[in-house]
Amino acid sequence: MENTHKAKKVFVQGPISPDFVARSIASHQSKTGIGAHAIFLGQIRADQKDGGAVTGIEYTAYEEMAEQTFHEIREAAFSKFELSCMHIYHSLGLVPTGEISLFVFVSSPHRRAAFEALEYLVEEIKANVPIFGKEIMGEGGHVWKENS
Amino acid sequence: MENTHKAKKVFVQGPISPDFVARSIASHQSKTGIGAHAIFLGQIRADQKDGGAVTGIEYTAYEEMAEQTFHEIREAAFSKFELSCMHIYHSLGLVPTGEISLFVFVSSPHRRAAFEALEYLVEEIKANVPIFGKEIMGEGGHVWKENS
Amino acid sequence: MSFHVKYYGMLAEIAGMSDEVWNADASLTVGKFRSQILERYPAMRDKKFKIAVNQKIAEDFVPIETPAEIALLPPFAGG
Amino acid sequence: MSFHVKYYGMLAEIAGMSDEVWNADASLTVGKFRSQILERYPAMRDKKFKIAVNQKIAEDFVPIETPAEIALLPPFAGG
Repeated sequence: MENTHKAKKVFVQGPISPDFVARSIASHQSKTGIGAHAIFLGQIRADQKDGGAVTGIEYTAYEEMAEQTFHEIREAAFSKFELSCMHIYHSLGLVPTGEISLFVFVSSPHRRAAFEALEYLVEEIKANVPIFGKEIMGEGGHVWKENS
Repeated sequence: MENTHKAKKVFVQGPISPDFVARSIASHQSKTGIGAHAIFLGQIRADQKDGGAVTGIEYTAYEEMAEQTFHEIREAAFSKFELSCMHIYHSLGLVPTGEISLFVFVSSPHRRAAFEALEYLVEEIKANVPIFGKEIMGEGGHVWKENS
Repeated sequence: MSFHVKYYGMLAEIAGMSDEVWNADASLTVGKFRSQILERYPAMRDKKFKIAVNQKIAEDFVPIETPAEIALLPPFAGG
Repeated sequence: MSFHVKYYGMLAEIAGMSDEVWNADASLTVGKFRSQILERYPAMRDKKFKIAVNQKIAEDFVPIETPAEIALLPPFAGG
């Protein structure tokens, strides 16, 4: 378990690539106390709206408050679950349909903690981090996304 | 949602690489009904045993029965959860410490189905698929692994 | 007194700007500030939003004391 | 009658082989077969294992009818 949890940079510009996910996984292979990784990836759907199919989401955030909230969520997860590692990345700017905007990655000696932490983190992020999403339609319109 | 679920090859020789995981993710970016991917990776721990630290696990399986059991587990998951895609890969042969032996990958329009299916699949695989693991110690000894 | 107000998402669209300086009487609460906002931007009346004071979501009874950074936050959409 | 028996994991170590042909009287059940196995390989007595008949885990009352593929399965370790 990490003893100090540095405030890490969460936001990245544009989509999160599968290669970035692969490099994150590979960087944990030297941590031989880890037995289970659990990963969540949020991908942009081509939902049908009044203005046509969604072609992407433009993300903005109240960045200072969001980074602070991410930090608090991380600290809470480290205290609730037996975790070896935890990484969260979220896109800002335009993420086209089919691409990834959220990458949550937890590692633990055992699977149960990894499952529970993954769900906890995703739910907390969706409910409490001030991130805003403008769903762009092909015809030029947009609607503001709202998490349920 | 897939209508026919082909019996897919689950077993791979040796460790599952992070690049393989990345290619699997990338191949889903054209499926624009997907909103959530959930991934589980089992990684080999360097547990301390009487004979020293584990340096790897040698996997064998009753392959015909295992493939059939994987197929039944997949079908059950497709009927229980609203899934767009599901992939399971498991290693045979030697997987060194720090490397990945199990890769479970589910995709859904919405996160809840992805979380639930991921846990379901991992628990079913660990409990019901006839796979055997010989934990190899540095000094040359071994112990047989048993899932809890 | 005066303080800084930030608008996000659809609220920035309605305000037509992403931030401005707000001038008000002393002894303002979050609730009173909300009323002033809705008066200046009537189109915000049918929008859900939370108000953060110095990066913390604040209930209506919370007093606003300068210096303060106030943010109007529409529904969250992370993920 | 005779049928094929497969050993896996630690049971293959104890048997010293991964499979063999088993000769038995007719009207054998899984439970009777288990007794025969433990008689031939006493070191298996303190091992947990399940018996699969034609790739299905079978309870002791299940009859074995040829042709049959019998497998001795030690605790599972996938993952």
